[in-house]
Amino acid sequence: MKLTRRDLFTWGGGAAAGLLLTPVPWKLLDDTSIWTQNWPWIPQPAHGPVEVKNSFCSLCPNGCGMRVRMAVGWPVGISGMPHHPVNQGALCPLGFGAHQLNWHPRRLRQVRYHGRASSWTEALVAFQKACAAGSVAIIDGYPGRAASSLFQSFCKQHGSYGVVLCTEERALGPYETWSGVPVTTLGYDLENTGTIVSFGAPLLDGWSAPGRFTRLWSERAAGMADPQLRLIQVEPAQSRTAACAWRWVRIAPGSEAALAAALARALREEHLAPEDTPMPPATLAESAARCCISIEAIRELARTMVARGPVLAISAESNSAVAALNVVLGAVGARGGIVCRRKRAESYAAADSLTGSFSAVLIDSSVPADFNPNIDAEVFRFAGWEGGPGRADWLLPAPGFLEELTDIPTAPASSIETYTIAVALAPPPPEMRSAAQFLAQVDPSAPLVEQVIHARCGQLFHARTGRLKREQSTAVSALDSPEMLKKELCHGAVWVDDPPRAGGIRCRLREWPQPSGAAPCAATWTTAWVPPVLPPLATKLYQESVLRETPPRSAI
Amino acid sequence: MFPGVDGFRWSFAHIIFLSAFFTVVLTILGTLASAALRTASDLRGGRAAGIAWKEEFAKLPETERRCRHELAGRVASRLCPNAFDCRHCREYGNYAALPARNETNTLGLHYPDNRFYHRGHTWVTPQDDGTLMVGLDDLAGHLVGDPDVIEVPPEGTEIQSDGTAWQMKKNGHTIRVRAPLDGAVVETGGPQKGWYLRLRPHGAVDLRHLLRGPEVAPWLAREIERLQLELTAPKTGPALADGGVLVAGMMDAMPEADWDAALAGTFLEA
Amino acid sequence: MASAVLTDRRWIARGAERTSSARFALWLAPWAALLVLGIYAAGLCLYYGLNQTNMDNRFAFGLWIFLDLSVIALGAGAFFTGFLVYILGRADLKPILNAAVVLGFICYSGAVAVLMVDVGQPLRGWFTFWHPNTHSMLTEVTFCISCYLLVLTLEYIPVLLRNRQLGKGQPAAVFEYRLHHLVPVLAGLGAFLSFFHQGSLGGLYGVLRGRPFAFREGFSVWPSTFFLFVLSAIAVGPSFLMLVTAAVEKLTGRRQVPRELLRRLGFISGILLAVYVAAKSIDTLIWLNVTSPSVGFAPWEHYAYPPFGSALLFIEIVLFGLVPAGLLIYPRTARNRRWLLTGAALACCGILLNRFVMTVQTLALPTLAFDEFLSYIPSWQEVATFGGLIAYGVIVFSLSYRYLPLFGQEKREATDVSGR
Amino acid sequence: MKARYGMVIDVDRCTGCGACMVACAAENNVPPAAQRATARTGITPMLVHKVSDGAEGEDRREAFLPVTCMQCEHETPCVTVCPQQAVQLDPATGIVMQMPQRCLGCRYCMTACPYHARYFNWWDPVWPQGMEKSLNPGVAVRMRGVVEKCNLCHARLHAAQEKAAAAGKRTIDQHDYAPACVEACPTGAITFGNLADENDSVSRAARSPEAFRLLARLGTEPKIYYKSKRPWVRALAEPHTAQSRKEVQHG
Repeated sequence: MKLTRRDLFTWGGGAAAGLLLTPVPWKLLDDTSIWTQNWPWIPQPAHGPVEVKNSFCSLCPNGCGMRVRMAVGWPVGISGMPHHPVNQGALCPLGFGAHQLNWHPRRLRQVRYHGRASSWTEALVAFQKACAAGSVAIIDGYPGRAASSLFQSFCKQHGSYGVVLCTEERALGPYETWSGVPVTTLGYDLENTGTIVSFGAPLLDGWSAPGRFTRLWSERAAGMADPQLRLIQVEPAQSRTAACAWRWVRIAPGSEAALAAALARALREEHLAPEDTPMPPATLAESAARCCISIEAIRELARTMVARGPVLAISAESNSAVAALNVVLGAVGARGGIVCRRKRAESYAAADSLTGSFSAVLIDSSVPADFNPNIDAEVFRFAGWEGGPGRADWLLPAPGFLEELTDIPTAPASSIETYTIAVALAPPPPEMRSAAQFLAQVDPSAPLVEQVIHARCGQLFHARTGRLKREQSTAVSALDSPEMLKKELCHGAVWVDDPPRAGGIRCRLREWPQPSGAAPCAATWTTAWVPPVLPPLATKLYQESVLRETPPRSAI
Repeated sequence: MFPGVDGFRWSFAHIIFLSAFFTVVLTILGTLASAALRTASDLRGGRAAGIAWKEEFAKLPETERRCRHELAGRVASRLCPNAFDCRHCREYGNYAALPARNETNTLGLHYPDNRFYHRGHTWVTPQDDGTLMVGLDDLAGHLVGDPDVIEVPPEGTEIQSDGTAWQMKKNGHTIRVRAPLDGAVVETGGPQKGWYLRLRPHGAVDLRHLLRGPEVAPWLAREIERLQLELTAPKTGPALADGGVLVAGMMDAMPEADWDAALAGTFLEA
Repeated sequence: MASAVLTDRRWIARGAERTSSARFALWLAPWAALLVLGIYAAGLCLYYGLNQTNMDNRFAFGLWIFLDLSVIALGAGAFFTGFLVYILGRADLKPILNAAVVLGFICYSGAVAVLMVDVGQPLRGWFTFWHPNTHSMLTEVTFCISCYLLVLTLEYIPVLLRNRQLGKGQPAAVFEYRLHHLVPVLAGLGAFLSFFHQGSLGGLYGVLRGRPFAFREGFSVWPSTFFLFVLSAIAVGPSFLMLVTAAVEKLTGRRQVPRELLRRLGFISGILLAVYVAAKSIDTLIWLNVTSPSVGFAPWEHYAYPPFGSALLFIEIVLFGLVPAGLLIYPRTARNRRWLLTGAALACCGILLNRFVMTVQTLALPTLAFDEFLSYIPSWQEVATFGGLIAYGVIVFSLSYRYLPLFGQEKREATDVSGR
Repeated sequence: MKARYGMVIDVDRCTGCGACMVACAAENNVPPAAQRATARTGITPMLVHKVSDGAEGEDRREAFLPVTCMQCEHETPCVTVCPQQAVQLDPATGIVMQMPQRCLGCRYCMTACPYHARYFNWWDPVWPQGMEKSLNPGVAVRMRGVVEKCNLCHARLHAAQEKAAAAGKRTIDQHDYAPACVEACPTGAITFGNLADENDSVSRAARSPEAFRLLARLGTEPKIYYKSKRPWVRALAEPHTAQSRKEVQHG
């Protein structure tokens, strides 16, 4: 039979009608919704058991305790470690996204020499040549670690060791000069202070271990008309800290020293400070003019300060005037003031004070990315991420976040001595080596980080002081072996020394110091941040909202 | 539909809403379907030709829808309301009684009085044996000349009044000749025979709707006037201005003229 | 114009006078170009996502929604004329019915097309039919518009089949005949649907409890804007129809419909506009003095942010409301073609402004105390899509005019011309 | 028994550090910002606003106000407008649930929300090579073209419920369930709990005279409360305070 057009129409129509009676169209409809859900390029989160592990943030020297949610072997989430003695469960905003840093597009994945790809062997040869040629300098941004001690012992033979201290420790500089006690053992006894006069220190915005003061503030000061802890913020602009402070004193930019002097003088004039303390030369009128506030305001401020002791003045950067004010206030060595954490002191040379000629400079990955050695030599810089402003001939890929075993010494400016261990939670990509591992290749006789840590645990155990802090704390003396101690530390316990007795530091200061120290620079919210990149999700804070200003170094 | 959709909860609102919606949808589809079905039944029931013609008639310009009595001068102006089918015209009788202006000038065209003429330029002559001869009238013949192709229906075909009687092709134009009346084809002729179809009518033959006698000449005059307008392309110049004899095979004579319109007008295409 | 070359002559109704194919092509060319650009822009939005637009989380609705609301309001002429002709039996409006249908079809199909670009997941458009939320005005809109578009398509088919070639052949002719006889049913249905979604488009904003600028109290489930939108739409629909007709007459240089028809449209438009203005004023007063203050928004707050001053309200109600109503009703102005068209134009501007204020100002105004007043400039992709829609409309209408009997009057006039 | 989860945010304790915002994004697998993303096209289900009393100079007072989905209880604006039930108020928990896999992306809900707490995925979610390993297993990634918002870390509620079920309990242990922002806040400014429970600390705090809700007069019964001792902060609850207008004029 021949097929007419009419037949075709009939057939087609019938087919269409019939199709509607089958489940086919509904299935198709349902599928479209599924298709539109998972395009091939939309990633699906891996499914697997989630376990929580304790570790410590190694991105800045504060070593905040964090709980890391792990799924199928990878960190998938971070939260604070509530029982941590210093940060008490609080983290800075950057910490919460840190686990994504290891996949940052700017992750340094191979050895680079002057920008072009190179290899470890070449770097090793070059470094050994340099060692042979002369002495080398090793610069550490996080002293006190096991790795640091390896650096030091290496430098004993091959050169010299310098450190880059964080601002909180630099601010303690004057006390070291006047008392001889090294800054790395000094701390602020914030927990016992009644009034804090902050000269521009971002106490509530990433200062020291972020949680330490914010927790204190939120418990003793936040929103209270007459708080137990009075925070007086002296700052030209209304920073976050100023906005949250009990009082905000606005002064002319850069007149912190002048105000400190004025306060000291006011205290002396009003007989609120002992006679043997130094008297600032400048009259109140002069200082008042310098700070652009009235004399009455200064006097009133001085009286308010001391109204609720103990009083402590904190400066953002090293500022001898503010330090001297603390001396006048008798805050040095006193309870709620500046305390010395331990007797056995160790003093480091500042990196930029290193003198002599060097054939090579090795910069550890803990050194801030914007640090530039003022030494004319070949620079071997370890870094987890590219793009730091710092100078480097050799860029050496170091393990990233939570990718290496390291021990966590006491946080800067902490009032109590702590020690713990951060184990590697994620496997570092191949090609990654820490500075310590690199040096071990140069000098095979040197011990490994693991061994040093083990040794330190042994010392801690045999000293039998302090407690192990976990959900509940146990005295070290109650433990039965160094291994047990180490195991505890590896699982998130923190060793805490017995609280220091007041004293231990005395500052003899005859007359008021000449203004010294770095000019106060406004601290950006990423000051404490070491790597040259930010966690991708940090964009929520500046790009995707107007909460914070765009930081100088940010990748995505 | 909804069962199986997670989290979906029926509510009274749904019932109302959805029933309203589906009523609407069904009405729409129903309308469409009924239109389609009726069309189909019309096509099957042979009503198609009639309907199609009525539709087409409505699209014709008014000048081509004039009543035959207006042509004959029995009435000043009248539009045909019945698609030229006077068999159902109520007024036919009243007008037909009136005297017609007796004009006989067929402009030299051959229009014998014994023939009945359809407005689509076909003629019909009843034969003694009861069959009907159907041919193309002289004007149309002059226009078309001898066609390139002629498609006459095979014998036995039922053709319907105002439907297609036969088709011709000329210079790329397809010409559909409308059937003057119903009937079955018993014999087919062609131009040389002078006639095209011999039809056997069903039942009594009513030729009332066809033009005859005095009506023919005025109708012709109108047709020629129309052709004059439609064919007067600038190049050709007034073709029939002299009102004299038409040249045979005008489609060949002046190919550049607007034959599309002319033919459509002549054979009652919209 | 017998001399004009018409290569598409066989498609044009015999006797109808049309410009030469070349000139027609010339007229279409720029519009076609604009349409292509629009399609390209829409393609970008579909392929790369809506980041191609300048909309954002605060301005979640932008140019497109404004466009859709306006276009659909202007397209109301279609259903309203149908309603008048078939339901109220105003046969005198018949000559303009086809034009109205085509216009409506253009407006609705265009609006729906743009909506499909506007949503983030067009492939999920059917979800609304799958698990509808009957409390949402948008559901109502979706259902009604999709149905009404279907209706318009069906109403458009007979018009299409009146084309000289498309209508050829018995099946087509018969189908046209049959469908044509059922059109009243469709018209009735269309009227019902349109009354609803025109309203629910208004309700769309009236129910926004969170946006005191737009929120209105209402009757049962529908806020007052529901009824205001219906009124304004049917008031302005005829005016727009009038403008378009006038534009066609201007372009073709020939009268398409009798004068009195335009005037009659104008009168209908004017009366309804007057009613609308009255209702709108009352509603505004209630809103300013009761609804808005009751949720803590002082009346003048809404107009504290230039350029959205209270002048806008004045313009909308008086300049684009009362004035055109007067022009369209008052016999002496209505008899003057220029005034009549001015009135119609003003009325259309009025509805545009109203829809603009509803869509844009609502989103621009702050709600939280610490919000900012935001502004938004559409990206070229948005504007191009907009342009594409307009081009689409012009092209479809031009084609329809050239090949279809849009204006019933025309044929007689055409034959008159040829009979001269 | 029906729970009504809600928060009380102590504005006086918020230092505006933004930890909650980052923690929220990490928990909910929010992708890193696209190159062209801005404060107006970004995705910040938890967003900290900087607010001020409008004064200038030394006596200007500033505060930080975290804003997230208010989980409106009554006539929830977004729920009523969504054409296809992609947003629903969970009767058992009072959480306003957004179902991205059902969302058409019409953004009507965004225009309906007076708190601007809803965010549209303007871009495809893209993570740098390998970073998808760091995605939170509990939470499905939203694709381009859909709306999302805070759902009080529903994945965590799920986990808590599973844990309870495993232990054969009908109700969850409140300590097992807290959204990421609550957990992250370094000052404990955000407290989370069950408002339906009379002696839950949150419902007690919500009843305190210092507590307030944003735009409460709209009548949508938000379940996110704020509290502050400072009157000028409490004044922010009302729309368009004098301050805000001043800001408008100045900025």
